Amino acid sequence: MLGSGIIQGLAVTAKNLVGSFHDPARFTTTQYPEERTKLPENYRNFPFLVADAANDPIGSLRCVACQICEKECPPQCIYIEKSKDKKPDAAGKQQFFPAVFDIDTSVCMSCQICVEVCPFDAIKMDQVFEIATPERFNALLLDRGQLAKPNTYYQQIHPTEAAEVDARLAADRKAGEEKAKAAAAAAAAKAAAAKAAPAAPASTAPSAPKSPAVPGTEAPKPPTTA
Amino acid sequence: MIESPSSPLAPLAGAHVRAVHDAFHGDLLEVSMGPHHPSTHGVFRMMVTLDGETVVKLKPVFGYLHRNHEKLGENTTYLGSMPYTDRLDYFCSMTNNWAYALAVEKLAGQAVPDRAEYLRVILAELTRLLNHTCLAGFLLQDAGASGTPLMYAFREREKILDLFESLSGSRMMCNYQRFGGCRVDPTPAWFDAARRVTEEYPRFLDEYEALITGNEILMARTQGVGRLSAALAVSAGITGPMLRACGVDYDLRKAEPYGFYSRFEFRVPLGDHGDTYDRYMIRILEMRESVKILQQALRDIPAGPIFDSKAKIRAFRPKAGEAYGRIEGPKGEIGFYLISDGTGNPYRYRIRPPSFVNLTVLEDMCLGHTIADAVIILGSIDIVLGEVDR
Amino acid sequence: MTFAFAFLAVLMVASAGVAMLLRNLIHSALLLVLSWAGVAAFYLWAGAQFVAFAQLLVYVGAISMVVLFAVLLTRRSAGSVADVEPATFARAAAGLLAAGLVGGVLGATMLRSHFPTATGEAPKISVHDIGVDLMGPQVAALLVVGVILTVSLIGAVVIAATDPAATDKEDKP
Amino acid sequence: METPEQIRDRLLARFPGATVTLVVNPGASGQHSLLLDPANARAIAVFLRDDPVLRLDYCSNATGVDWPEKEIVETTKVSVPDPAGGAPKIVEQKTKRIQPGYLEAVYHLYSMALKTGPVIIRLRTGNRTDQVALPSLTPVWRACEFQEREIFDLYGIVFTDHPDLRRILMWDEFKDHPMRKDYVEPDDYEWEPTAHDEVLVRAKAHAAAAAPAPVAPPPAEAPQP
Amino acid sequence: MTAPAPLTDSFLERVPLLVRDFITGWFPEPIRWVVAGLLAALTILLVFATIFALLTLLERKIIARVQNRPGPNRTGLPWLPFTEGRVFGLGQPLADGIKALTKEDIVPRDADQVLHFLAPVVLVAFSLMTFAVIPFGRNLVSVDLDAAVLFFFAAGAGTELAVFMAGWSSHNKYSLLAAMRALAQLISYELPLLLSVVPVVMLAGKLSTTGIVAAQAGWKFGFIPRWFVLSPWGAAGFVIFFIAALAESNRSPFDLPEAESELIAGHLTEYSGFKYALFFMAEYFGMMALSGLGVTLFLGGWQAPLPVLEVIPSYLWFGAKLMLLILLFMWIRATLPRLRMDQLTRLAWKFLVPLALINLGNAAFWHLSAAWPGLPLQAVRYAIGVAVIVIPFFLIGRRLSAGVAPRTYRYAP
Repeated sequence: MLGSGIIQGLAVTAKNLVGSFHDPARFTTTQYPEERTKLPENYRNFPFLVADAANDPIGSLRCVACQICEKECPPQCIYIEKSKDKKPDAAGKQQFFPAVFDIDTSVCMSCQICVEVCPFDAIKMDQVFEIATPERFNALLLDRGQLAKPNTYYQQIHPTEAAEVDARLAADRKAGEEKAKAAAAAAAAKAAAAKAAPAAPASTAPSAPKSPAVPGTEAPKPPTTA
Repeated sequence: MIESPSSPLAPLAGAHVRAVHDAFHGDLLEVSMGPHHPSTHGVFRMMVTLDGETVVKLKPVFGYLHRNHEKLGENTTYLGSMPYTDRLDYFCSMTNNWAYALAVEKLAGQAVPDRAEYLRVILAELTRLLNHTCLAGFLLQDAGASGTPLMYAFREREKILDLFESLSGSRMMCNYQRFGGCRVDPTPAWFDAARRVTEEYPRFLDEYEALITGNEILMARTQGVGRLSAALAVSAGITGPMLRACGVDYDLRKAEPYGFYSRFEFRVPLGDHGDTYDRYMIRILEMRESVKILQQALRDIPAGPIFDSKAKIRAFRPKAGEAYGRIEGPKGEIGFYLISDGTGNPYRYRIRPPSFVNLTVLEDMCLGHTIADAVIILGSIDIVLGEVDR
Repeated sequence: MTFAFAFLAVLMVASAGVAMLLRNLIHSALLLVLSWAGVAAFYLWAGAQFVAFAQLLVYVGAISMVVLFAVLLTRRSAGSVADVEPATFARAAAGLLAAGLVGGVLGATMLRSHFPTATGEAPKISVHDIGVDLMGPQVAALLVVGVILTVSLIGAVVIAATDPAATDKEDKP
Repeated sequence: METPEQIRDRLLARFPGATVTLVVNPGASGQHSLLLDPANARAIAVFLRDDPVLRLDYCSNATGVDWPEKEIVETTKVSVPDPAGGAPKIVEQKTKRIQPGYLEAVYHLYSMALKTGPVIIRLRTGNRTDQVALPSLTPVWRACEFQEREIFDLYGIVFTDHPDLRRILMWDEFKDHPMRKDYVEPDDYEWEPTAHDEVLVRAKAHAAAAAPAPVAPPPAEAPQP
Repeated sequence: MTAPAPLTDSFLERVPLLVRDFITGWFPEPIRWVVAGLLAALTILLVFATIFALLTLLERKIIARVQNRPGPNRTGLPWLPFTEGRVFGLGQPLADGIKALTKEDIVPRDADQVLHFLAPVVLVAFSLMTFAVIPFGRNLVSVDLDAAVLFFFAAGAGTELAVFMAGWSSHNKYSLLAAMRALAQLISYELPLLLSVVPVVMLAGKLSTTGIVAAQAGWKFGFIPRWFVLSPWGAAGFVIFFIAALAESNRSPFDLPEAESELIAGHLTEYSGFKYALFFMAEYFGMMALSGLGVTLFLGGWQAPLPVLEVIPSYLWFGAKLMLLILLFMWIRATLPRLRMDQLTRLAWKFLVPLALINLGNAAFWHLSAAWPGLPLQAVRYAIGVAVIVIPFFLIGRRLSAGVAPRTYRYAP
């Protein structure tokens, strides 16, 4: 009869009114500053540079200024200036490092493509969202110092992902050392052979131990599992 | 059987338009609704000419949100455009990603593993659920309910967005699909959460329909309002729920099965009147079908890789050629037309947005109705300006 | 009590007079409504509650709306100031003449008839008595008024609801 | 569903005057298209829509594509007889050829009645400057109305007897066509904190153009209107 | 007045009279009745202004709770101890009031200054006058007029005038259009409102509200109160009265004039600052006055539902029933969408007015058949009463909602 639909609708709103007092499913508001919802582990906001040593973040940056992320970044908000000299990285190999590494967070849209294309796991996504600043230009331009954060912080915000990355880096480093040991052993054996046959022409110096396998830009990085 | 209409642009002035309208009478009221009007779903403007209350002429004006997305696509790499597709129809970022990935895979002949195909179907159907729920909420908001159905819609939408956030990292800007699969493999905990949401959804839909579908005031406001004939709909390229509300049986998931849709058993609801009430009801029934698809997909998703071994993330250069890929998005058929010249950037990157084409018949539907109806008819088309203006 | 009487009399006459002189048609219509409210207050002062509230309901509620709608619908120009013709000498003379004649007739009748001197307190009549009286001796007048009102209402509805197509025909040049 | 070749042959048979050529799509998608000549494009379109076999009643997508002048260097192998009577030598001759540019409108047609796949037709303009008119297909498929207005707006193809050919995305007073390859952006430069590459070049130009103010830190400079 | 039973004459019942006599005692004899009148006016203004403030908060809280969110709870009264400033949103009305006072009051340049200022004043004045005749308690009626109900509607008629003045004086095309729509709505719902009150006056035999409440005194079989709403014509009359009251105070399904999806804020577009708050307050006063009248006419005014409950003072009963009706207003606002203009007037003229006329006949039958002896005959009388109103309800209802029905849908083969 006329009006039964309206009465049915009123019943639904009444059920919700009463439900919102006792049924948690019908009361969805969290009072933000006091109560906070737990962020899911995959949550991503602005990127940050991973540094191996906590005490000297800028010195121990993993980034080798290869500028792949600068080229791939869709809104072009990363600006890198490669340093002239080199410094030893975690595996002891001489690598460049970024003299200037700026990210303009007013342009960055947190799409994490830089993380995906970085072959050195040097840049990861952060979980900060309370970063409002009064000043419109310079405060949003984060330089190397503000971006560098230690690996321990990375393990804290993305635990499983960090564990995977660390395991892979450790495995690479071990493989690198074994290759270096094997190369050193081979060099030693060759040197011994050269000594055994002094007349033989000096064999060409063994090629420098191949640097730890820099995963070619071609090989796809296995996708990170959540 | 769809007979071809005579020239579709037969003079629009029907009986409802008073015969004599010349400067002498001068009683026509020119109203500009938008772009700051509270009920135009974004920066959209309608130049409406009123004869008293009835709409006599209605010219949509848009382009306020135009940022030339397609030129951007030509200046960035294939991968670089993927996060921009989230910003097209910002309600359904997963289906936008899938449409773009499908087109590029068709362009490069790239294979996709089974698990990734299942994941894509699950995420697309979840997007369809949240889009149709929000549509019903906005339709009631235009009809004047003080936001109650909209709040229920957003309560349910939050549950689905939590799933997207825990999977892809961001609620609305997921940037999740890649050419040849997906980016992140969900954990078993994620699948349990997804199953819980899918089980609870029919209960929410029943309560939602009890509040809205039988409501006499809504039926009076929407039945017989904004009627669209099947012939005009097909000729005007209308797609999605709006087309099926006119009784035309054309759903890409059935008409041209892409992905793994042929493996799932679901039905396509059709309306008979093609008015605003049918467009609302078709979306409600489609949600129930989406829940069925989700249950089947979540039940038998296989293990295995989610990213094709030969696929490349960076330095992706498809051979020269062109391809047009399209999928059944929640708002209609969203298509991507790509021309590649062998370099890393696409030579031509074109999006066929559903709401942009569906707006073609806005004037035909609003003629003869009052201005209050024009607001509801616009709401029933379900437009999002990010996609209309590109 | 005389102060209240004087105040009401001045209120009624002044508002009606100013209503005539104003150029803004809407202002004069609203001042007319004020004078009707004055009449209602006058009834209250005289102790006739039922008539006062009926006057307030009918005049201030309904007839003021009719007057305002009439003012709005008849004028083409959107301006609120009515295009009143300038007051020429001939018009003023004609106006005064008419006022003089009407005043003379009224004055004569009032002087000749004699009113019984007010006997102190006005009779205490309850609404019930009015009802009984209306339904008793006055029922014929009540029914006639009822019929007239219904006929006029139906006539208005018929005129308003004629098929718009019909009016189109006359519009076509 | 007929292959593009069969459709072309039927069209040629049916419309003797028309030139319908097959444009092969080298990509993996295998979606070849038919190039129609603008003169009787509309007649062919009406036939495609009303033909009982094809019934292409739904025009899904109408796109504009800009092909600017291209310098094609063809290397042809020519055998040059050796003046000394020896064996003729194969010599590669490079001939430079300027292929004239043109604007193109691509239509993807589907059949909702028969649920059959895309038939793609292409219309090309004379050149990119004055002969930019093409017959509008809106009277055949109403779906092209907004999309052809967008092609006119962003590419500059003038569609003859389109019901309402106005700019749809850009504002009406806008002069140029932004999607053309040779479009030059207006110099509405705004100060950007991490200017690099071409933005850096524009930043330096503007810094130089601005009065040589005392070397104040750049952000103080008001962004140009 | 019959000899008051001991319960109904308890100290709490007589408190208002004692207070009044105590205060008027300070003044010399001749101006004592003026002070009594002023005292009544002052208390009504104070009481209903605070109720208005609390109602705005209550409405926002209820609509929020219906939508599963907490509603305003941030504004607080910092100087309150150990609540660290947040008192469940009770600070909200205070904050709104201060905001309304401090907001700039913009008047359009070529608006009609006099009328623009006068409109809210007239509106609030007339809607406050309607409170004069509502009996809040046994001894709590400010003016016991003989033609009280007529006075109520006479005062209510002023609101139309104010709406027109607001719409016209804003010199804005859309506010004039919206004012015309608001007037059409107010006028077309005045008729069902009056027609639903006529049966009550007919059966109570008098126009004075205290008389009507007295007519609903007493209990049948000891526990069924003789309220008019419990009789068939009374229930129908109450429903029609409530729907018309919704329309008169521009509330939910009929809030067309301020429909934000059409003409933005209707005739209030050009008002801001305190004048806008006045319009807002007048709408709430109108709602409270109509609910008060509804309680007086149909729900037995300040009568207690059971004899044993008479110990609770009568004005508390009136307050409870008033709050019940106001909650019903808010509940409907939280749920229902809005009617279109032509549907709204069609509902009034083609549905409510005929039903109200039929209800008039129904009440006449009820009155004449009051003397039927014996219980079965009374049951037959009740059944006839119900049938006389329900059958036309279905007939007219079906014709009104002819083209509108829930639909079934087919699926693609």
